[in-house]
Amino acid sequence: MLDGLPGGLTFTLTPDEWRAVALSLKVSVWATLVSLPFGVAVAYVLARYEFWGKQALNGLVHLPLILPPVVTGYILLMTFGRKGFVGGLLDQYLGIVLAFRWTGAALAAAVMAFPLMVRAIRLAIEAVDPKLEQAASTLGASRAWVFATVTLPLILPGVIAGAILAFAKAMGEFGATITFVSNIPGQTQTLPSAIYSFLQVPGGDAQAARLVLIAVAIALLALLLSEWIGRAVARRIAGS
Amino acid sequence: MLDGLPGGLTFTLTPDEWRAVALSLKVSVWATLVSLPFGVAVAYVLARYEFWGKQALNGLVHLPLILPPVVTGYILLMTFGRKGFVGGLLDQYLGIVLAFRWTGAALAAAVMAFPLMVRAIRLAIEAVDPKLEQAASTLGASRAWVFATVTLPLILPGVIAGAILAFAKAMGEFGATITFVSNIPGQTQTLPSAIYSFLQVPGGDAQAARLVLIAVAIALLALLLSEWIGRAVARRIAGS
Amino acid sequence: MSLTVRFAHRFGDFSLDVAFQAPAGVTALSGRSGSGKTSVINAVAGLIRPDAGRIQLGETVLFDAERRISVPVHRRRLGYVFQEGRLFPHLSVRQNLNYGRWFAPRSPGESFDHVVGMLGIDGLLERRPGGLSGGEKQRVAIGRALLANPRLLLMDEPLAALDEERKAEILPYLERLRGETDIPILYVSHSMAEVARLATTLVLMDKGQVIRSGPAHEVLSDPENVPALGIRAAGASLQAIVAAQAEDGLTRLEASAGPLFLPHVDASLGARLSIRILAQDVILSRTRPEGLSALNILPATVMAVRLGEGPGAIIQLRAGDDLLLARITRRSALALELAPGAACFAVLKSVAVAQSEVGGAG
Amino acid sequence: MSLTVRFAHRFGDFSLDVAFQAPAGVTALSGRSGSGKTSVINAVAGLIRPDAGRIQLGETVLFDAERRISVPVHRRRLGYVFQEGRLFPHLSVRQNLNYGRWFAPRSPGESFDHVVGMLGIDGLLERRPGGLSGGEKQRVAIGRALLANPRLLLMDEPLAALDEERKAEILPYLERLRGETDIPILYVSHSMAEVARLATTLVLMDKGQVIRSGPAHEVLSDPENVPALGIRAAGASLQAIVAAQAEDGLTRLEASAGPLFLPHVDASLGARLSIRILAQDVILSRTRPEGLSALNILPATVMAVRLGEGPGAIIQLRAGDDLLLARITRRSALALELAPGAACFAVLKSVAVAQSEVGGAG
Amino acid sequence: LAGDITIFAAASMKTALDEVVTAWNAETGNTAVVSYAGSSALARQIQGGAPADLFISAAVNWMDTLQQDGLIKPETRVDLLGNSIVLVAHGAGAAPVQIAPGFDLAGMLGENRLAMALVDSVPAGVYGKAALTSLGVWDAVEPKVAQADNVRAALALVAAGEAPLGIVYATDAAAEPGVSVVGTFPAGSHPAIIYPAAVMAETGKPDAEAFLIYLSGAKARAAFEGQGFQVLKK
Ligand SMILES: Nc1ncnc2c1ncn2[C@@H]1O[C@H](COP(=O)(O)OP(=O)(O)OP(=O)(O)O)[C@@H](O)[C@H]1O
Ligand SMILES: Nc1ncnc2c1ncn2[C@@H]1O[C@H](COP(=O)(O)OP(=O)(O)OP(=O)(O)O)[C@@H](O)[C@H]1O
Ligand SMILES: [Mg+2]
Ligand SMILES: [Mg+2]
Repeated sequence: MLDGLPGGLTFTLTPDEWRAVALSLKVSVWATLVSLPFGVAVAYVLARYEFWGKQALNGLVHLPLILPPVVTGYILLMTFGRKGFVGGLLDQYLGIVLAFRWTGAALAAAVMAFPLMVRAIRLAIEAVDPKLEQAASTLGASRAWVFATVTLPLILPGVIAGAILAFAKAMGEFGATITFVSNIPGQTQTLPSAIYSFLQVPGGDAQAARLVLIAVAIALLALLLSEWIGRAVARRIAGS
Repeated sequence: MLDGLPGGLTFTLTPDEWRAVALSLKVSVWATLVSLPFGVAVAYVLARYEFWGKQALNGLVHLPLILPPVVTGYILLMTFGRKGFVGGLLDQYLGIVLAFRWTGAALAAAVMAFPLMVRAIRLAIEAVDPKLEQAASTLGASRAWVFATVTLPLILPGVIAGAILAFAKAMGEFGATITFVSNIPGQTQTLPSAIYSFLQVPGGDAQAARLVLIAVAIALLALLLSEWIGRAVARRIAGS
Repeated sequence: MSLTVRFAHRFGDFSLDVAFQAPAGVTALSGRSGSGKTSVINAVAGLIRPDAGRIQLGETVLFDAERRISVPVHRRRLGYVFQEGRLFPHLSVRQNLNYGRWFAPRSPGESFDHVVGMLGIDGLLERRPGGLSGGEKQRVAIGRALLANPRLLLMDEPLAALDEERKAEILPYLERLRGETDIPILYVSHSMAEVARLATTLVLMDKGQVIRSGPAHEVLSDPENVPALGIRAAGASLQAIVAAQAEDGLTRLEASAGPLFLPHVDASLGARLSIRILAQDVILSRTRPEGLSALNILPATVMAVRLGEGPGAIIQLRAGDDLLLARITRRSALALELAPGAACFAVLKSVAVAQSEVGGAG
Repeated sequence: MSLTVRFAHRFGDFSLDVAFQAPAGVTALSGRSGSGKTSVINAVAGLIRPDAGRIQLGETVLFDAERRISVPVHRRRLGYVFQEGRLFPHLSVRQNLNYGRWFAPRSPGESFDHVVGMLGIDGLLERRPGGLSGGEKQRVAIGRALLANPRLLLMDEPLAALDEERKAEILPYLERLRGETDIPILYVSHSMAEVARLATTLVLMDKGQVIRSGPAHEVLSDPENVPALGIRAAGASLQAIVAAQAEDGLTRLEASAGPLFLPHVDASLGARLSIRILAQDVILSRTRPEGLSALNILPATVMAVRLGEGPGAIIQLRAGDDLLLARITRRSALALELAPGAACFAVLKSVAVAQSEVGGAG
Repeated sequence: LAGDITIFAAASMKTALDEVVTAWNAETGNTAVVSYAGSSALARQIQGGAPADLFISAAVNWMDTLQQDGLIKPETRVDLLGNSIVLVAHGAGAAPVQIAPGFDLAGMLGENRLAMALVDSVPAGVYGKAALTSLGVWDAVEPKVAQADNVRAALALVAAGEAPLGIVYATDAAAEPGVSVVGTFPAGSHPAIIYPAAVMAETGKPDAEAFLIYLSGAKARAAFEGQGFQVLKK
């Protein structure tokens, strides 16, 4: 916490703001980590298989990118809300409630970030030489093992890139989140919601700017980390 | 135009809506095409060079992803608006006005889509075997020629993926656009802004849904096209 | 175990139509560049699915187009040394070598240390393939295939990138493998020296077809095949038994036609060896020559004389129970009046029979 | 034009420290796998920037660590045949072949059709490299380098993946290139037959060092180098003049020690040739042998006897003005009482001197 | 064209204002176009030099800000419309609720949420919070409030049944079949809900003022009242 910067900006956060920062981190990390396996799976299927309905799946994955976030938010609300079809089932059989919970915010962030993640990973998979995978299978590795021991390690830089894109997107996600899970301080109020709030009133700019800086700092840190990991992985592969 | 669908939905668009569709297309196509060379250049620099300030550039590129779109919109407004620093210069010396013009909408869309484009292209560049580039240089190709004759053709699938991501994002971009260039029908009202307008009033949902379908159809068409081109390019590279 | 291959396949303009039998031991595939050798191996490995035909290993049908059987690649238990290495770039050399072992049934198999030592890659184990030299990569690829404990070994020009010394270290290992196991080895090579030394069976390919196939010593010693094999590769094999190891480093063997002295052969007394004698290393004389540095002089009878198009001639001889080939000039053939039935002496230098052409009786 | 190479460089554990001179003609780099041959070529190409040293082609300094000069790779005007092909996957074979021409100054250079025909890749021109066989790729890579109209040709095991017949087609082309142009050719090869045939200069490497270098015929005929070259590669060169082309396909040459009969040599009468005779192809006799199929019997004098560790011995002979090497068993050396000064006869088969070892006098 | 004017208007006015604009265009042959967005965004754009001729805000504070900045012609500023906030419940035909000081809103919610617009920044939310505070129930309700980024989103939460109750503008509630109005907040419980309008200082369009006058005319009044707005007398 940096108090009293020259410009009169103060970095002392209110408890609500702290909660928003913590929540945004939690939501983004979970959104990224939980969607990662699905992202890898979908990217793999899109990169390596031809099947009926492939383009439909591809379109579906990209939908959140194309739709205005509010619309995505509404669709999530209609589907995963407690009265929604899937949401109802989840609630009834698994006791999982997403609406108005941070879990719902994570879902919204994950859905919005999914196309970015899938694209990055898919590109990485398409760049893997199938000849290496063939070599692994001649050595006895089944398809799953080939994936785990050859494909996955080779696409790691792409997976990291995808994850970091998703994380950044999740940190910035606002429209779908607030539409789906609303803005409940401490529960679903993420940084972007807080920033949006400040921007709605005259004179809130300075406070908004403060939160923006925090968001940017977090995301840049993550970005740096990912660059660093990516470089280390690439160096390992290139062979000292 | 499909009139009178069963659900009572009608696909006859009002002139304003037509204009929104046309404008969205124009904005997205321009945003994609004009930013593409920059995207390729930035991706190349990030993928292949180490320099002081590289991580700053990387962060800057990702910023629009991290920030709530509204914030990006305000930053654009303050920078490229007629009263903004860059906007003022552009107006004064080049006679280019971006604020509240479709060109501004294109700028906003391009800025928002830029991180996606750069990531995709960068991943593709990182997957190119530098040994092939070396081989080209031993044959007399300067760095620029190596890029044009070896690197670029090899990353084409990635460039296409990046462009299509950017186009889809541009088609769906809303927050930054409406904030930067407002929502003036026929001038800056894109499809997502029109959808937003309908969603803000009682009973506008059906009309909004109609526009959403149009937006989705356009973006999916572009997506299909890109898949198809990407496949053709990949097949050419694989050899007969 | 024996491998039966019969299939047809097309890519683009190229059509492949082959049938051959590869018994236990080394089956060499040879033929010009582009003749389809790699494609045959790929079909056996399951990396190409032929349009028609059947591939069977022992009792196991690996592929049958009619019955729509195709055993997945990873269940075929292969050791495949690819023409282009294909090492895993993200794994260390050690991990590359061990890769196949993760999946192979635990069984004695080859000893890691032994294979690594033989290939001279001890110093590279912790490196990644990226920085290895061409030959180092190739050696790691060989090791990886050998260590996978395979039921079928596919080797596509495994020694092409290696220096003679290294080859001389690896070849005896492959011979031992051939002798000790019953796994069929498909071995692509352009080097007739390698082929002659290793191959039990030889399959000659051209333009996607098998043009000759059969036991290596028959194919190699048939004067009719000289054009297909290339004149420098023609030769025949003598069967001989190790009789004594002399103090001066020579080994005396007994062939049916008489004694042979060779540079030290690492085999126990009484061992039966097959010794390949290249046609161009044989000098003929109608009388027993005296005072030559060549130690081996075998009485022989001319069986056939085949005059080539050039200045050379191939003479097939019988020496004891064995057949020999000699390549001499047509002028000498005429001067010495070599005709079927003529008695003569075959002179061979001890040192011309290099280590690489003495093999256990295949 | 001459290439001067002197530099030191380290990667990881491996350190390279070489100095040699490559005059116009072919400079063969030979040595065990991992000895640093590719690294040397890469440094000359500019793909590795050595830690120290200087590389100069004719008057042009390509690299000078002290003066901080390093000509960019693309200005070095190279034709580099990489050990691993490196064809451009997105371009057709024709486009690959023409790639270097886009950048080379317009000059007569090599004819496209001629190179393509010699390499036998006419049928592949519209294909993409993806589907080519190993040898086909290698041939396209050779063509691409030759057609770039280079001032310096770097060839890293260019023929390793090719069959003997194909090699026999490409080698004369390289010989012609060596004869007709003054561009230095750095040629990595494990095949002593290739080296002996092509090399004007020979550089032997081991563990990153140059262990021998000099004119090829000197290095090859020095008995001291036999261990380094490998016993099967040792040999020496005779200088001879084409004297007659006989009707039976033999060519008569006159060496200083007497006439030599070889299978048809494609050279005009009076041409001066260098003929490489492998040590293991020479048989010695104290008396002139009669009635042998071997046509070439040269009187010679023993200059030196070098007993190896094994059962062999290397005898250096003077035959006329030329030096010869013979590799025989130690037992024969003792039996024939070969000692310096002893007179003897060297017997060589005409056919043992294969086409590939007759070259224009380098 | 001199007759073409650009109106920046709060998004919630779209239905009614579109009607008025259509009528105006037909009557005058001029073209008026409306850019709808949130009041804050529009105000900031005007600060950034937007080519607006007329601004109709849903919040008084933003108009005040513009006035301080000298961006509007103060003499043209009018309080154009009024609105009220209501309590809505999910589904049609819900039982009315007596909204009075201390009414048991928290009890009615139980474990569920009360949907509102952002209570500190979006006007409808600010008014709602003020009303609940003056009625003395805010402290009990506050932990149960789900704040949406605008009234429409809050309404959607109630319509979808995700929140049983919500506080929205009367104008929005009237047109949504998925909810029923169960009570109206007394006008005194919150600051007056006013939509101020003004002509921009920098406009060169006389038609802007004409249009502003037209907005108070009979046709406009009918359109606004049709949507449930109160048209305020000058
Ligand atoms: N980046 C590197 N890091 C560590 N060692 C390296 C690196 N590059 C090359 N080496 C080592 O340098 C040595 C020489 O390699 P080089 O490729 O020059 O050998 P070479 O003589 O061409 O061998 P080959 O005949 O097998 O191709 C090898 O042992 C190799 O492992
Ligand atoms: N996908 C393909 N499309 C068209 N032709 C192909 C394809 N794959 C292989 N071929 C052709 O089939 C022929 C046989 O190829 P293969 O790799 O089996 O040859 P090879 O005998 O192994 O040659 P080399 O000794 O050069 O490695 C070649 O002419 C090659 O060009
Ligand atoms: Mg092959
Ligand atoms: Mg090498």
